[in-house]
Amino acid sequence: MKVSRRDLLIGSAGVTAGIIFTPVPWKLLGDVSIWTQNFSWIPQLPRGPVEVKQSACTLCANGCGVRVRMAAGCPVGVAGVSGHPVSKGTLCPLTFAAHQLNWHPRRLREVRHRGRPASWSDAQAAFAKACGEGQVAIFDAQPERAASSVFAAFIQKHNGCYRPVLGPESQALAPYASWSGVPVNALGYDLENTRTIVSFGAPLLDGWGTPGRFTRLWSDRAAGASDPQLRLIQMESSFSRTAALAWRRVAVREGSDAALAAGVARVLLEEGLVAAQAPMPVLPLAEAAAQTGLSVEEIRSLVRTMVEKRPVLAIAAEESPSVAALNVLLGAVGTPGGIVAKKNHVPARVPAEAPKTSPRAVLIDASVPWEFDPQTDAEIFRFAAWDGGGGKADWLLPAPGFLEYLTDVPAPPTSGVDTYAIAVNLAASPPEIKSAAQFLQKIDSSMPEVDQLIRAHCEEIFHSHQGAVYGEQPLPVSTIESAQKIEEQLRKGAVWVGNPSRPGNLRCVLKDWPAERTLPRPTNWAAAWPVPVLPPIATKLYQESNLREAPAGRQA
Amino acid sequence: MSARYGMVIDLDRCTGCGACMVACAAENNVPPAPPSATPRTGLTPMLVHKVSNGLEGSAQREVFIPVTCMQCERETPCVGVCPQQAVEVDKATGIVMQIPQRCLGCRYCMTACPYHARYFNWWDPKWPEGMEKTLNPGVSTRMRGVVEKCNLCHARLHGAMEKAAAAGKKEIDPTDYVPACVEACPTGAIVFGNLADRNDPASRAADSPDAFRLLARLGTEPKIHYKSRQAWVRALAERGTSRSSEAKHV
Amino acid sequence: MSDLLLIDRRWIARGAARSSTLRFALWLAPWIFLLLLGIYAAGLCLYYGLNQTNMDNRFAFGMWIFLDLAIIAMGAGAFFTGFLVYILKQKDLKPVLNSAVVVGLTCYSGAVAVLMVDVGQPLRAWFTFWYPNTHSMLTEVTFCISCYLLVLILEYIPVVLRNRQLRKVPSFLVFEHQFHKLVPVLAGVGTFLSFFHQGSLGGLYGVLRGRPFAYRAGFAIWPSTFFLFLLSAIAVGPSFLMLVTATAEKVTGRQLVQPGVYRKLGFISGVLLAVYVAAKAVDTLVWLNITSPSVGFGPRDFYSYWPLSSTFLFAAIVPLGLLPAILLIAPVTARKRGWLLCGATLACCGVLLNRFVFTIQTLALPTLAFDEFLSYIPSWQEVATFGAVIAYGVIVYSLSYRYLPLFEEGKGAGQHVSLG
Amino acid sequence: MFPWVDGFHWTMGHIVFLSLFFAAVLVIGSTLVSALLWTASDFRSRRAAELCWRINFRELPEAERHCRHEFAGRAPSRVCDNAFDCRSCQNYAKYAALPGKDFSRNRGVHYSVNLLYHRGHTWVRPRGDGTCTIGLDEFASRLIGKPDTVDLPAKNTELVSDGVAWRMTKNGREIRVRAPLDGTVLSTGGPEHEWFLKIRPHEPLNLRHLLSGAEVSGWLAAELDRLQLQLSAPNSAPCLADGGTLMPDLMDAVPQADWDAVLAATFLES
Repeated sequence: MKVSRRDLLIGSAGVTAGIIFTPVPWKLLGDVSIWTQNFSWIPQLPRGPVEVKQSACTLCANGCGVRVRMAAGCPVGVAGVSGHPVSKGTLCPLTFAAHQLNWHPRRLREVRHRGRPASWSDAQAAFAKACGEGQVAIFDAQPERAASSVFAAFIQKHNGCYRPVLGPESQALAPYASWSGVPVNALGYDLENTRTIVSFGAPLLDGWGTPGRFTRLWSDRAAGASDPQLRLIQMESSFSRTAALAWRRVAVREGSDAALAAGVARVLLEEGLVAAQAPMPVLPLAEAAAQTGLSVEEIRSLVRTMVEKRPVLAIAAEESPSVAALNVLLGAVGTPGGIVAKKNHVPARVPAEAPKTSPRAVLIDASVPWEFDPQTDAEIFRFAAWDGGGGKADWLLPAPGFLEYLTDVPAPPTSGVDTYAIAVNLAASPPEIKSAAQFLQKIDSSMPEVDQLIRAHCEEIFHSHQGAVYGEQPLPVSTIESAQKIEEQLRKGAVWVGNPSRPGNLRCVLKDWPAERTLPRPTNWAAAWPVPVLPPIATKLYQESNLREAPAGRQA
Repeated sequence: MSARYGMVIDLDRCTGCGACMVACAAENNVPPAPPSATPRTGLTPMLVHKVSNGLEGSAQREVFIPVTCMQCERETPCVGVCPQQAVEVDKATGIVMQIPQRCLGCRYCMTACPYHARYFNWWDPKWPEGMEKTLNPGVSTRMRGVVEKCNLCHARLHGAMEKAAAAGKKEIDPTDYVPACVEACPTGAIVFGNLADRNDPASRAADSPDAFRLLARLGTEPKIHYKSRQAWVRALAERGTSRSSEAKHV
Repeated sequence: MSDLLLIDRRWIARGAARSSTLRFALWLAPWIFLLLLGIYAAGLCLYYGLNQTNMDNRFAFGMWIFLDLAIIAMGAGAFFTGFLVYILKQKDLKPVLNSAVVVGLTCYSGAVAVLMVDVGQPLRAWFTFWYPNTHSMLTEVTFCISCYLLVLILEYIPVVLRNRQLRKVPSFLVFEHQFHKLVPVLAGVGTFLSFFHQGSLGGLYGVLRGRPFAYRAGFAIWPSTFFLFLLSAIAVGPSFLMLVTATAEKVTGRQLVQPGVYRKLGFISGVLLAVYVAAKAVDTLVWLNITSPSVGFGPRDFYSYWPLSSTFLFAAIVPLGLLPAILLIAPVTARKRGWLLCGATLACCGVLLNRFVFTIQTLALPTLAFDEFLSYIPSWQEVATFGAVIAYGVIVYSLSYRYLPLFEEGKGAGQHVSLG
Repeated sequence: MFPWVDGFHWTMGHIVFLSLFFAAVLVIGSTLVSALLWTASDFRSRRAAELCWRINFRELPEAERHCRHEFAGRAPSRVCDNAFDCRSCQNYAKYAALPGKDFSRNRGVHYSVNLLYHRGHTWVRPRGDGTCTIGLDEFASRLIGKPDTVDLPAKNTELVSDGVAWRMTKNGREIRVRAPLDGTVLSTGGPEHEWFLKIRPHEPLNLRHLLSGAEVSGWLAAELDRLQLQLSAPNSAPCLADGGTLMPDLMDAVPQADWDAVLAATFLES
């Protein structure tokens, strides 16, 4: 038969009609649409073997245990280590996205000299020259680390001084250090055994100390109870999260902590509510009341509630001798549930004396918060993983980021017991990245290596026969056969925890009631976050919700 | 198996730190906000509301209420309205599932949800250069113009089921399936579990006298329960009851 | 230039008096500008996404949906007039039939165009047909509206083919003639489809169990809003038709239909409006006293927020419901064109307000105890996009009026006897 | 939507809903299709041209649809209802029997008694040999004068009565001249000849529908009145105000007149 054009037309029309009723064109259309949905940017998910590693967070000094999910050798998720002896399985909100930080747009990836790109050799040359010419000061916010020992070794060899930068929690412990002679790093709070906590504006439930240690304690012993086992009395002018959730909240005037402490002390002494001896504050009660904005009667009743359940522990937000004195008066120093010395023997490894002359050069470790200002006109060598902006360092040196370098994690400032952990470099750091310790080794090759120091510390632990290593299950050190075993365990994310401190190994003698100098209080919720940038998805907390106000000086 | 996954959130324990929100976003590859985003256009499958009791001075109290998809069991408001079956209740788990690849972006389901727990992708999903390496390989990113919501970290459920299958077991090990927000909560305020199982801690907590559900009177049987020992917080369950104590959103 | 005028002239029906080409161009110019602006705005929304609008997670529906519902209700005049003429054989309404078809077509096509911008994934619009969830009112709406749009286009074809030049093509003329015999069938289908989607647009809100302000009890699978929206749509359709025709008469300065047609449309509109108002009042009482209290919501949850207070409810029922009904029915007022049109305007405003309340107020009201009452201002992109729809409507109607036989004018009688 | 699509359930909802939807689509589709089929069959059975003429006739202004008998004075004012096709008109005989009057007032438009005139201003001259010649009458030719172009049908084209016989243009205006009767084109003339087309009419030859004798003068008079009315529209010069003769080539003489209307009325375009 011959096929006419008409037949062809009809045929093709039929075929088209038929095709419409098969999924083919629709599937095509669907794929096209799915492609066009994000034509501008198609996120590529990482491919590769997924494994879970344990380590410790090194972003701040609180040494929380982190469980890191790795895909293709890159961290893709961070979570707490349940049952971790230090952090009790919890993390601060921002750490859950900390793995994003290494890719933050503000990440430093090259050496900069006064804003212009430079090389490591230039920086080393400049620093070596400075060492030759005068004294160098090294600032370190996480003392007691192996790196700190490297710094110490360096300044002992070349003339210089080591300046620990204390966070607010450590500053609050400074008075006890000066009265007892026990260094700040050896002090801590025995929160677990206290019954009443009187907080002078300390953000106990919002980023104070190791997050989770107190919040866990509070949620188990206090949350929502009308008469909790653990009483939290918050003295604060602003209505902070802690104030909102505390058992009792006392609204006092801004910066009147010292007066309140003095007033409380007076009442305690006058009404003979305390056994311990301490000098009477000079400040009269009425005056204290006037300064705090409370009535005398309110202070009296407050004091009575304070001492209802003992032990009582007063916690200051930052350095406050009068609050410290109040603790002495309350007998909360060197006793269970009070201020304790977590280390029985304290190696005075790092002399922290003031510099004799103004330094020629200043080296600031990456652990030091970006806001820190050394107040010097010396040549500044600043190590940092992220550029917080507005820094006036001469040399900006790219440091390793989150989980990118090997370091050890000593006991957190507020911890009541001595602990030791190791954070290994899980993620590969970009090229052109050096830590301050590596930098100093490049300048003086006789400096000890970090891993040697870590091994040495493990040896110490092994020979001390004290405490236990908390891995899958706790192992007493005495049962572990070798220091290597300990190091292996720690490198896998286990934590060594020393013995609980012996009561009485901390004694404070107080001749007269201390004078107070009030410092500006950190108001910003992200102040506890030492990294100058936030993970991008932190916007959920303040920009995409009304949960928190935007953090000043930090950007996502 | 026919589980009914749900949560009991102890509001007394919640410190409003926001760890759940960040952990949720990280787990589910929720993109960060562009500069012009606001709390009203944000993507927060888990959202913590800050609510004050409206009183002054030392009587002032605040409570933090984490709100996520309530996984409504009966007459799920968002399921019936979707014109193209992009929302469905998983028979086996009771989880309300959203299929972003099928979603038209008509946002009818968002108007249907009384909890405002559904979120629209107003922007293209964008991460800073190179950061896609940190995305969770188990969860595909959503595209612009579709609705998304909490699916109780369904990827984790899949993981647990694969693990169980590999071990030749029918039931998953409850410890293998814990949503990111539950895992992240520093105070353990969120108890997650199978509400159909009477012995499950979650379903026991849901039976406590302090437990309540938001807008339960709508009759949608939400599977996210709350509990508090404070009467004024329990009063926040319904509009009618909350009026007495002038609680307000701050 | 003169040739241009000549060509334009040649397309205008013989003997039809139309304004000069220049005046017509001047009349179109601003509308075309508005149209182009809107197309640009819509382009922004399609390219950059809906972040160009001021909608947000609470106001997931905004001005677009509100006005879409409104103009679809207004467009009900098309199906309803067709229904009256072909099914109920109200021949005296024939003169406005073509005009009604054009109005309906522009309203529906415009609404659909805006919807395509409104959805986040326009390319997936067909998913609704491919994976239909038959329990969703929106599915019903989508199916019926798309079908009915097809019907309107088909109904518009004969009108177009009667253009003076097109009709010279014999096949067009014959097709138009043959096709016209079947238009009553289309009118029937259109009535069926419109009945469902106009109702389902109300059902859209009535089924929102999670929004006690909108949720309504009902019959079978349909909440009461299904019937109320349908009623209000067919009530306001003729009114809107009256307004459009009157506006056309004002703009062209010619009488296009006999006053009797106005009277009739007005009467139909008024009666239906009266029925609607009565039903609405009953529904409101039932809802306020039974439906919403049963889920723990009371009037003060709905009407204690300025400006969407109870005055809105009152306005929707009395001055914008009862009053126009009276104006349109009462012989005293219905005899006066002015009052008639005033009534029609009020009726349209009433439906506008009703759609506003159901779309915007429903979303603005808090549901959770710790919610706030939110407000929302549309962005210029939203306004411009919708402005384009209005401009599009005006342009299409003007062109149709100029070149197509929308009304019986300057022609011999009996012309419509078989060609309607 | 379809059972093979993921997500389809055999539920009552699906079945009822979709069957209703498909029913509607089917109805809509079939109306369109059947209209197309009917149209096609009209063309196949050659009824299209006549149909066009009848539709067109219905839309003519009433003034242009007056019955021939009116012009002949046999009937009072009467409007034709049979598309000017007296061959199939029942009333024709009745009126034709009546006595008529002659209104002929020579207004300078000549017509010949041995020509048969079509209402579209063409004339037919039957010749002995069974063929006919077709030409444009004087009224039309004076109106148009010399056309710019003339587009005549090819040889052997089938003309359909009242269909388009040939096309002309003048001053950019298209003129479609209607065929006075059915037939086959034998040869073509043009403006320069005295006839345009020579055709062989279809058998049996029936010319009853064409005007002759007194009717013509009445009809032409009416046409002239109509023309005068149209030309004295505000925008045209009073060229016939004197009621005088129709000047040749009026289109060039009075370009500003509404020629669309004039030509349409003259050649029975609605």
